[in-house]
Amino acid sequence: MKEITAVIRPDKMEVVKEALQEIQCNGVTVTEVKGRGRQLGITESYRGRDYKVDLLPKTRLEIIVNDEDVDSVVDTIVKTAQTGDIGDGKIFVSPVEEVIRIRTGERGEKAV
Amino acid sequence: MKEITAVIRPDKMEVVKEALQEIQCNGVTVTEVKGRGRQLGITESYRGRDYKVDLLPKTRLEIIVNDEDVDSVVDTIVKTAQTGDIGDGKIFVSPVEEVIRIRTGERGEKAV
Amino acid sequence: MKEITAVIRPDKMEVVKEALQEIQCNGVTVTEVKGRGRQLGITESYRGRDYKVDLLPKTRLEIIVNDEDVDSVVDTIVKTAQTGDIGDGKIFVSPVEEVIRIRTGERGEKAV
Amino acid sequence: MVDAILNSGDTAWMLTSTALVMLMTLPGVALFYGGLTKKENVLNTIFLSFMAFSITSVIWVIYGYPIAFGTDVMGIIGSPTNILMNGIDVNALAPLAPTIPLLVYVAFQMTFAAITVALVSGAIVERMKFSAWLAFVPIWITLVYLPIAHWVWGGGWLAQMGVLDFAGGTVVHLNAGIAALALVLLLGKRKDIRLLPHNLGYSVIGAALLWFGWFGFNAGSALSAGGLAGSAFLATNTATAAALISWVMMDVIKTGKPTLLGAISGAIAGLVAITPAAGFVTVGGAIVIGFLVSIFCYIAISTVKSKFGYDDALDVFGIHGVGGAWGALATGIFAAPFVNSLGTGALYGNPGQIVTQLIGIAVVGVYTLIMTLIIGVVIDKTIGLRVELKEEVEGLDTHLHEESGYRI
Amino acid sequence: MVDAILNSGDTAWMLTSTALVMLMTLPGVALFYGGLTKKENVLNTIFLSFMAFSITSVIWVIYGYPIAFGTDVMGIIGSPTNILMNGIDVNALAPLAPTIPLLVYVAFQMTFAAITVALVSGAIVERMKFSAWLAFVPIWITLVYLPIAHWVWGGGWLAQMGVLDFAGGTVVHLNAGIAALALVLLLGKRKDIRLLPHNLGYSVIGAALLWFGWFGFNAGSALSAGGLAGSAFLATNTATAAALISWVMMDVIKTGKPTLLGAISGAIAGLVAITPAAGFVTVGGAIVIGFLVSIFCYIAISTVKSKFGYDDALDVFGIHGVGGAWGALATGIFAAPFVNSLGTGALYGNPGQIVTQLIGIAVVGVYTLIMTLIIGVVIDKTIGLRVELKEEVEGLDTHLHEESGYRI
Amino acid sequence: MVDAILNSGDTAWMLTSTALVMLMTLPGVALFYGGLTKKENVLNTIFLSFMAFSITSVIWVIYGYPIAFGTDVMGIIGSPTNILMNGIDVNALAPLAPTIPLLVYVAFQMTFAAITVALVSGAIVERMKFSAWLAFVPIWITLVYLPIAHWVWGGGWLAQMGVLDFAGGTVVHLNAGIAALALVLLLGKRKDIRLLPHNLGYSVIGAALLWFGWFGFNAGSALSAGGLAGSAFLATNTATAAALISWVMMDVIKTGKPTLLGAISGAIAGLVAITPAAGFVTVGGAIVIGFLVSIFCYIAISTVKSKFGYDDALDVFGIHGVGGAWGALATGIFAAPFVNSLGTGALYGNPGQIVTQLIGIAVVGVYTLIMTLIIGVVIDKTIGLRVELKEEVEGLDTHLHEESGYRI
Ligand SMILES: Nc1ncnc2c1ncn2[C@@H]1O[C@H](COP(=O)(O)OP(=O)(O)O)[C@@H](O)[C@H]1O
Ligand SMILES: Nc1ncnc2c1ncn2[C@@H]1O[C@H](COP(=O)(O)OP(=O)(O)O)[C@@H](O)[C@H]1O
Ligand SMILES: Nc1ncnc2c1ncn2[C@@H]1O[C@H](COP(=O)(O)OP(=O)(O)O)[C@@H](O)[C@H]1O
Repeated sequence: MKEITAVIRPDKMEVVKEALQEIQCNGVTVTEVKGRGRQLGITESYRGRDYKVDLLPKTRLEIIVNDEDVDSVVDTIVKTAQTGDIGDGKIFVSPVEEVIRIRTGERGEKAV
Repeated sequence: MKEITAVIRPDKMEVVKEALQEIQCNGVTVTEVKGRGRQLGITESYRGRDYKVDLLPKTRLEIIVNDEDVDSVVDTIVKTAQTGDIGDGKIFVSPVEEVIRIRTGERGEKAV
Repeated sequence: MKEITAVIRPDKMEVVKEALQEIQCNGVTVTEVKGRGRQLGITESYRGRDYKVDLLPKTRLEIIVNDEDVDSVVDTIVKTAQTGDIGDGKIFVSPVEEVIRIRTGERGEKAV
Repeated sequence: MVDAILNSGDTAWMLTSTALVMLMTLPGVALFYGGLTKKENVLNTIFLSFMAFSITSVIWVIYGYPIAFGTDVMGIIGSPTNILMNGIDVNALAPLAPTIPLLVYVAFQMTFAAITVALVSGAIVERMKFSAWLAFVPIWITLVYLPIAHWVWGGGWLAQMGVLDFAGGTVVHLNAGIAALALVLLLGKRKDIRLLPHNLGYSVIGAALLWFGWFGFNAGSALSAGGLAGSAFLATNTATAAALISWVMMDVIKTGKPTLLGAISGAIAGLVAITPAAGFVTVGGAIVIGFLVSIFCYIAISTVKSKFGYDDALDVFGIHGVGGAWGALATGIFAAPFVNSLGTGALYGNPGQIVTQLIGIAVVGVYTLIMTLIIGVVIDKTIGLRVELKEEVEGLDTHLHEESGYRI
Repeated sequence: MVDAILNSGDTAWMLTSTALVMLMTLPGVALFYGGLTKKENVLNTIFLSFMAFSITSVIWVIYGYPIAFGTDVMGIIGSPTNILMNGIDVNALAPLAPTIPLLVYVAFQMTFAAITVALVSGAIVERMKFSAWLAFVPIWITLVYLPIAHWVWGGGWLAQMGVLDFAGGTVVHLNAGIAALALVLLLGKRKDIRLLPHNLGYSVIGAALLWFGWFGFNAGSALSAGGLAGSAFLATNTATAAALISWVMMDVIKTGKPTLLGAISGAIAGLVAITPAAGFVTVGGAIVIGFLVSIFCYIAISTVKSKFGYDDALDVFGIHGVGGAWGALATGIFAAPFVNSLGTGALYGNPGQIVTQLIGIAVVGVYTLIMTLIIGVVIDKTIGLRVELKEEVEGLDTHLHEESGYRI
Repeated sequence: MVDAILNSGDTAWMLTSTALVMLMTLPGVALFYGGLTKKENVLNTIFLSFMAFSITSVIWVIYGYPIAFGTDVMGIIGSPTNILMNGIDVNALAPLAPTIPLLVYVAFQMTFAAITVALVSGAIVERMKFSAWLAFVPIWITLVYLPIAHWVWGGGWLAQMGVLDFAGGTVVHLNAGIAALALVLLLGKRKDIRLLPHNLGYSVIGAALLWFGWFGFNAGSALSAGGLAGSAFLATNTATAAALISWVMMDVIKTGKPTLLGAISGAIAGLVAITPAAGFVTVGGAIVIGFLVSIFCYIAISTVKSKFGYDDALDVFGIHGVGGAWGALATGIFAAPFVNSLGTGALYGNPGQIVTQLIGIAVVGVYTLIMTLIIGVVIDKTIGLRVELKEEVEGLDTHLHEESGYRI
């Protein structure tokens, strides 16, 4: 099993979510985060002074999938979250050793 | 060392926290997240229109433990966070290669 | 590739961020979290009653780096985030198997 | 006796005062309470005040006003003429305030009824059924508020006995505090009884608007724009400031730290306590009344409440009940005849006034307690008072109203 | 005829009323709207009201007042004398309100102009260029508001025809509602047209301050502190409460759950509908007007709007347009000559008033619609009405103002 | 000379005005400032205003009023009779406003003292010890505010010299601005001096309530409900609107983007500048005064402040100091004798008034600066002015008050 972590533009959340649903990938945990990558920050100004805000709002998705689903999920996210402009975000895939469904106590692949 | 990530119902947070404390598992990092699993969303209505809110508030716990403690922590969470209804949440276990305590610079198991 | 997760004091965020920038480590995803470690909680009181608030605000940094950069990043964080008092926080390092840059679809080390 | 001639200055002040008292409920009480609850219940809490105000508004013009303030029938009740304000000329003057139009007086008194029942909601938040509240409001106004208002202000038997209540220590605050207590005895404790305000800023806005609006409440109760209104205004502000300071002092003594919630709680306590006394006492009296009320309320909340274990969520009994009773009693002590010839307290040679005041407190307390318990039991048996546990734990906003307070 | 002598009581009430109406826009409308938008647009939404109020304030004292209320020129427009209030003595009394200073009257009327254009902003939020708004406000005030105010209130042809509008059902609400509709037809739909309020607490504060300030709006429109003001005050509150209750009922009927947004929307609808009628109807009439308006608005918003598909973001047309038209019509039905001798409605034997009211509604509706469309098109061709898609999607606050609403 | 007879209209307006000015501090200033600080300090910031208002309220009725407004002693100070309002009859009229009750006048003036010291708090937020503030308020009111109020308004030597200050350009705003400067010089810079408002919505509500309340402040300073109040009202609104617009213009010129914080800052600057002039100038004068003040304040804040490097956190000196001085000077230029016979400015043939005004500005500025520095140093040596670094960095709310602003 793998954990796919995707950091995307907040306004892409809706379409990504729908696209994932279409490929039967329902489970997801979402966090509002701030981030910095290649994208330059924005400026906010208060009473004539500029402040650089270099951490921009992003949405972080955490999706646990079985190994065979990694590629389709990653592709779906890339396809739907891409605008081609800097700031589109990133996806990381990491190993997961065990998954437990709290409601039933089931473990492993069937718990995903 | 392992990272245990548990996504639970927000209102279960208190009891889970206390149960973990009892088994001497004190370190925990908590994030307010939103999530979707098998649980259907809820509906909110504004001026007569219904809007489906399919991401529900959840609480995400991140706990780093030594290998031998994984089972007791997981069991404790399952036991205390379970209601039996859909929406109880999930637990994921992943490998951690190194832990550093910032205050002292200690590394490895004694830093957990 | 590795994922470095650092949980630090919120008021150290600014200096850590700058220090990371200096060593060319720009990519980072930041989450406001609450946590507990060895640090005791604080007390809040309302109408004469005390409530223990044992989860304190922390800032969680998630940084994906190539293997060779792990040490310099960890060292930089430890150096800048340390106060020596309890509550300084922790760093965890975990394996990452794949990284994808959404904008370009690039994968692997060059996507970091 | 004042001549029954329209005075435009008095009318201007009473129109303003009426608007000010309206503001106390919406958004005053609504925000004050809304900020103190959990974020999952903020909308429900606010909603209770909006429904209280609206239902009372409609009832009042239909039959509420004449029952409370119509021609007295044996000291018990007003005669229900003028249903829907029928037969009241636009230019008719108020019998009890002969320099202002009767319709202004009607509106002014309406806002008092509305805030009284809105105050009760603070005790029962986070667990009462919304439908039960919708039933409670009109029944309670009719069976509890209207009679008591008549007895004390409408020329009823307590008024005839000489009970002093300038702006509502017994009619409004003690009344609301006791009703709150009755309801929480029936409702029982919430699963999570902690008081961890989710947004103190709302409570600050609410408290400040209450303070502001209370000038209409108290100085407006002079029913004219003259010296007495000025005196009541200054007494109100002084007592409030003193009470704020003494609550902060209590905080420091007890926990070592002054709290903002303590400060605004003290301000409200001070406003409550000075209410029955505002038009009777000197600023010296106001300072004493204000300074002491916070001490009494603080003890009631931090000691008595935990001892008896009732779950008066936002301390309606602890602040309005205790503060209203103290204010009513203090009026019997500090009323100065040179401030207002209608009231002479113990300090100025009339100890009997204390007894009269205690009778007023006891009558209102007992009547409200019994009647509210009866109303509560009836609603419990029919509609049910309490929401499902799951709804309570996950929050009333999404469950009862399909809304959420914040999307930030 | 009232004697032209300064009456300090009337003046006190009109000073107060003017301040109250100012509060309706800032922060009333600003917050009511600000709470309903997405958090990324909260500042921009609030900003629109601030600019509307400020630009109108300056225009009004330069040339707005005389054009609307100066000596009538052929029923069409006032004569533009007294530029910058020149030649108006501090102690001069208002020709149309001879017991109060003219400058007070000028200030009072200014707040009406300002809120009218501020109301329009609710429809166009989340996508209109800020610069386009800055251009729209002065042009629209000059070409639309000033003439209409003159026709109905300044002694113009509609006034001469006998159109009744106590406090602005046609001049303010219908006018704003139709202008809103015209603008959204030009602007088109937002990419995300959902109404998911980001902070209902703000909207609650805004709605409550609107309610509070509306007492100045309606009871202030009596232009004196007497029986008529009292009657308008009570009618206003009663209709509002009734409308709140009936909107909540509609919610329960349609979705099974009462909502707080429904409650405050109903309150606003009730305030809108009673506005033209406040000084003409009994509380009985007020209850009917209020109760029905929520039903009409609810249907307009939940059915008509989705059928036609225009994106009236915060339902300015649905509430102010529909509610204002209904109120204007209802005035022709319920106006009671014993409340105010200036108006007799169908119910009291004068069915012709309904026709007169319909003419008023039609004239204002058509004139506003056409003029606003023209103004909108001109601005679109020059400045452009709509922001870039990217700015819309990511939010106007950071893109247009380099600010963000929350750092919580 | 006005006859010393109670005028109920004047009294109604002054009661209302007093309530309005109270609202300016609570929650006006409290929220305006609270929204601009970091979320970790929001409660502490609000708390400072609450304590300022409450302490001043109590002091004022004990000895403050007679010292400022009692019988003049050699132009320096009022004679401290009437301690605790003793000997003041409820129906006594105010010597300086003979148509309203003295107690109303006392309450009105109290609110001015309270807001002045509350304004100071904006400069010292996020780092001053709470206990130090509790000591500062009563000492500063006694040693700085009371004498200055006496000199300018209580018949003292500046009044005798002919210094014009209608509603507090020198007494309130310049005074607060200079005191703020003195304190920040002693306190030093915060570790993080950025101005990143955590909740601009609060500041918007605060600013709007300030605007609203300021009608009581300025039009109330006419002390009667007549033409002068109307003129002051309109001048106030006009200058405010003009200043809002010109600050937004400065924003566009400097950064290319209009900001909402700029808009509300401009509004406050406009209100400050028109304060001393409100009852003396035409609306034309008001536009000029308002338009220019934002330019002056903008430059002071964006250039002068960064040059000298003092940490006036929320720009109390930059807005109230600079704006108050400009307003006081502008009064000497624009005062029109046909608006108010008591003041003739340079533009109407009396250039000497400019000199008089400059003397007033200089005297108040120097006296306040020196006295506040002395008071500050004494408090620093005894209680200590500044919190621990750790408390500052982690936030004052949890450290000083064991509370937190949000649980959202
Ligand atoms: N190395 C990294 N580690 C953690 N998060 C990252 C990293 N790089 C990018 N991110 C996250 O992805 C978001 C978008 O990054 P972006 O600016 O698009 O970078 P890039 O163009 O390099 O993909 C960032 O705001 C940040 O949250
Ligand atoms: N595959 C998944 N990946 C990430 N998070 C998940 C996944 N499945 C469930 N979750 C998280 O757990 C929460 C509860 O899920 P739940 O509805 O109980 O699912 P299940 O019944 O399948 O366990 C979700 O809201 C989501 O945050
Ligand atoms: N075992 C753990 N698992 C997850 N998070 C932890 C753990 N230990 C500490 N943390 C996080 O680090 C933060 C700081 O911990 P701290 O009190 O400094 O612990 P220590 O002194 O043990 O390093 C905590 O608030 C928590 O967020």
